Amino acid sequence: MRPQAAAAALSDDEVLGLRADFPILADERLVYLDSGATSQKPFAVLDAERAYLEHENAAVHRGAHSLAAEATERFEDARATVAAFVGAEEEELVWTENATAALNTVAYGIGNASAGRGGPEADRFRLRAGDELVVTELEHHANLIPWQELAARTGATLRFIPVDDAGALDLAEAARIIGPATRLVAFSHVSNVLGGMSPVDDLVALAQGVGALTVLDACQSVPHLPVDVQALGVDFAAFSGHKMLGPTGIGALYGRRELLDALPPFLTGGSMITTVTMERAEYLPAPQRFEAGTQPVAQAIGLAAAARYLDAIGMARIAAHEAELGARLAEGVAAIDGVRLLGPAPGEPRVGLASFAVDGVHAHDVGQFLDDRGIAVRVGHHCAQPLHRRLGITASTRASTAVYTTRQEVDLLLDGLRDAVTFFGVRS
Amino acid sequence: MRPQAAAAALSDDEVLGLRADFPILADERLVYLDSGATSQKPFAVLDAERAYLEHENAAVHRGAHSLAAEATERFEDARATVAAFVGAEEEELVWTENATAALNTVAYGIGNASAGRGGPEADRFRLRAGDELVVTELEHHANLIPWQELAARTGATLRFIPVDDAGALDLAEAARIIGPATRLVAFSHVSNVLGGMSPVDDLVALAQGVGALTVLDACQSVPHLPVDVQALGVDFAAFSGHKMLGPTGIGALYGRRELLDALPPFLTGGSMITTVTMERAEYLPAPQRFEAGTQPVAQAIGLAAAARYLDAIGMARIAAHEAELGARLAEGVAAIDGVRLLGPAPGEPRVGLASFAVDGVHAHDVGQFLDDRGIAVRVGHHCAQPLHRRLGITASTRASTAVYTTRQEVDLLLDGLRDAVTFFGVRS
Amino acid sequence: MSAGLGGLYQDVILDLARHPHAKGLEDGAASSSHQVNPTCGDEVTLQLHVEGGRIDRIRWEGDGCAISQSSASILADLAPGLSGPELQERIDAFRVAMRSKGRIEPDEELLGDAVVLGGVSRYTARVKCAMLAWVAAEDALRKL
Amino acid sequence: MSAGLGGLYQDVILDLARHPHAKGLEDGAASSSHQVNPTCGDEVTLQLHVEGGRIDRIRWEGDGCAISQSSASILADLAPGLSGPELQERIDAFRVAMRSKGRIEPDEELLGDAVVLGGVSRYTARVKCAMLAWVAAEDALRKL
Ligand SMILES: Cc1ncc(COP(=O)(O)O)c(C=O)c1O
Ligand SMILES: Cc1ncc(COP(=O)(O)O)c(C=O)c1O
Repeated sequence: MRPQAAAAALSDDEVLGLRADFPILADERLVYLDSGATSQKPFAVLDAERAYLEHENAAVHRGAHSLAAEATERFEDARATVAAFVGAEEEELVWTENATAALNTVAYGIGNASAGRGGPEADRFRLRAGDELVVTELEHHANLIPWQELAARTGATLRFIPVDDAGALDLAEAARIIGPATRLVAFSHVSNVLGGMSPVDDLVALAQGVGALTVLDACQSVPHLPVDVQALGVDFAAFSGHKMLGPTGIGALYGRRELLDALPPFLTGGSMITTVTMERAEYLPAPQRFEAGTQPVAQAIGLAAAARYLDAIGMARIAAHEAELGARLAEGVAAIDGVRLLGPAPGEPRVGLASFAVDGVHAHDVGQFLDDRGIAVRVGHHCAQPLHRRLGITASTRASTAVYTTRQEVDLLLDGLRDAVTFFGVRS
Repeated sequence: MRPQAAAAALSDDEVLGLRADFPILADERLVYLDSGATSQKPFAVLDAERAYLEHENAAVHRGAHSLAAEATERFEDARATVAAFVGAEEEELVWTENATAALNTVAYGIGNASAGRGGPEADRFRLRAGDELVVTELEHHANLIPWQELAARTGATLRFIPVDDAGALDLAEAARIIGPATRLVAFSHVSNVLGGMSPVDDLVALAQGVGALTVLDACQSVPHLPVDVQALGVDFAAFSGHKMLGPTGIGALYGRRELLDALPPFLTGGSMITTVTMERAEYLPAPQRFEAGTQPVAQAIGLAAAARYLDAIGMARIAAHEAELGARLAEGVAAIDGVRLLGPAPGEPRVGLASFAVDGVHAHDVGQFLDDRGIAVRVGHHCAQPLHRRLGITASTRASTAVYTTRQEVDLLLDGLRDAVTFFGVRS
Repeated sequence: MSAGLGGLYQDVILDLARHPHAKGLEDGAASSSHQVNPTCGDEVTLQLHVEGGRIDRIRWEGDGCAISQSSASILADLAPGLSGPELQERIDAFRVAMRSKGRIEPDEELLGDAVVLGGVSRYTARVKCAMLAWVAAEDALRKL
Repeated sequence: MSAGLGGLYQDVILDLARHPHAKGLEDGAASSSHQVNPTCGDEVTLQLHVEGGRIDRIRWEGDGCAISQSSASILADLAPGLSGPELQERIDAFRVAMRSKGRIEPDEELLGDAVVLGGVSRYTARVKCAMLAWVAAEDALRKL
């Protein structure tokens, strides 16, 4: 996130007003603090999908009939809306099943180039023995394993930028690791465990300095911060619909246009080709070249509704609201005896997400105790085993917010956490 | 489809009753004959998805809180339901984005094995130079291009079983082509252009005779016929949700258990691993090993509702209904002067699908004329360019049915087609 | 036949589809382009023949619907005598009209007979058909 | 604390989580198994020590929640003196109870202290925790 004019956080009344848009939140016993895993959906999203299915459902990019033409238009409008939401051009946004599939699309595209596919344009992507891929030690498995597998298939080497005890990336190490052999640097915008922001500008500068591609895992930033992928200067970025008030079953890959048009296709099949013989196929330019088969059409329309819903509130204000909640969470957690806050210290920038470890009490037990009070948090390694190992733990408990989260919910979590410490700790 | 006790087709009243379940069909101006591309959805499906999102939405397989536990249970119930619908075990059914992704999963799994991934269990999948993959000339691009690309990456050779002028597979040629070098035979259960059934038993016998894997594209059979993948004896099968009254954004891969557990993973990321270090990952058994990242949960629940809806009517009765409509279509089309029916001749078995070419009139124009009357058909190559080329045309017009299609709709199509011939033909 | 369909398939279009102009490739083209409509597989190969710095004639080959066939013929009728930039201007104007969803009629001054294709712009799925030859001409111009 | 939570975290469980039995591996095991709970990354390594054809003792190492830790301790208390088939019978019975969603209480005759884990079966997400050591024991038995 770039510095920007400070936006006003949401008032309590505003948040209560918004909550009425989310049917699941009408259950007052539910204190949902697991939005980092998946968010709840407003009526605007549910209704957009349903209206499409009740009135316009048809195959897109495939039919001459008017229903199909309308469906295609709605589908492409959705693309334009979501692309604009992250500062991309329409042609730069590829629909995928989820963010994981988006990251795999880049990894397999490069793998296919390395296996000789894609003609001369794909040369820039070809990996050779001795080439290096760089990730960070705090990555979600989705931005780690695809690169491990790519390295294993191509003979490239995977290296990683370590984190310090607070989980911050070691930029001095990054500068040593990113060098002439580096072909790609993949990193998260916001850590899904720590809630801190990566130094995107520094990493992009280091990568560009050696001509390496950059891949941003924007899963935890796009739902919570204003994100402009072009301004960030990354080459690729991935995010998921279900974490940003949209449907499951859809995610997106952003790619700079010239790169997307040069990257070999990944999934192949219908609707991504020009001419097919029994021997070979020729492929459409991006984004279609990456969209094989019937796309998640209703989901794209739902996701566009989510983007419009967030836009109407304003991402800067949402970010301010969640920063406030994040600060409250971090301070509250850090103040409890016997509880270790992971990531940025209280007072340092973080999104509305905090993970913590309770001395001598397993995260599963903490989570269960909170669940008994209707407080939904996530426990485990949050798909970041190496980071947990680095921090000396196997699992943590994570509370994460969204636009609809209230201060009161954060306070309930903190109360619950204090009581959990007592409950599991008294007999020791 | 195996021979089975004849089931009664649906009466007109029954079909009219069913139509009330489909909100989009309330628009009486819509004669929807494009179900082969994508089907319409009943309230049962829309409501199941919505109820989940309004009351139970949470991350599955990831949370300890009760909402997540409920969501996980609903998600796995959906798997059991859909697996049973096609005669598979739960562990044999992998969710994918669509059928195209399901077919790519097998192709890339084999590709990864060939690139040395997957350990000794994956040996059986490794392709070497000289190995052959076999498809048919009538395949949808989704069951052709992934194998072209796999062959190109591994050095294997792609061969195909030709069709005759009526589009029937040449089994004598098949027996010549499928030989000791054959490692895999991929073919459609029902052609999406011709509407005829493939000789599954013969092809499976030929493949098994040489120890080759079989991959069935069941996209056009699962929605319309009783399908039992275990009884068919194929190794893998793919189908899509959106063609069987279910949501977009979901499809499924069936694989025999021992094969699925041995095939290397394809998409990698969260929720499909046991232990991950910065250097390497270990993978869960199937189906999870193929389900990286957040799954299309609401869509799985919607698809299960679709399977239950179809089951309640009975697939045998649906098949009988659609066979009747298919026969009516084929006879009607073949009887019009200047129109060429593709595929099986009238009287021969076909599902409720017929494609045709009008002499001297392009399919786009035929489709447009019909659309003007509210009749939605599909025009083009239907993602089967090689088959169209083989039949000497670039495009055709296709009418296709579903459980909710009426005889009267077929008659409206036939009337429209006769008038289109006159409209475009009079001035010649 | 409804008004809508008549608006799309004007007689000129049906006639041209049946009796195309300038169809068949010839030797000596200054530039050419092959374009495919991925939805239906329709293809067109279009040649620019140049004399004294201007388009002498367009020749084309292809197979397609009444809209794409008549559109190629109309373009071939329009092009002779134009300079490259003049032809590009017409292509741009035609594209604007086609993408306007019925809001902008093709300018008869500039586009001549192409006005009969005005109705196409209300049928978004058919815009690619009408544009196919024009996109080929644009691509061939670029290669000149 | 609600009744639900108390049903899950009986005092025995909390005590055993804090003061586990049979923890720490020893040389001379006849068989062992390492198991991971993929949701949380919890791991257990469990050894079977055998004497005269019967289980002499179980030893285990691992890190996990109160449910998985106490479950390992309870299993270790239960096993000594059992034959392989007898231990397998107990594992099967425990699995049936755990998967019963609260419908089947563990049989005290057969499973001893494991009855205190009966409440877990109503928490589907926690069944894996309770089963972890038992799955390891089953795997180790298979390898004997
Ligand atoms: C025979 C056949 N195979 C594969 C597909 C691809 O299915 P999907 O687009 O849902 O991936 C289709 C439908 O388009 C089909 O009809
Ligand atoms: C940082 C990060 N990256 C990647 C992912 C994967 O997203 P998805 O599961 O939607 O593919 C997640 C969410 O689980 C995440 O938080």
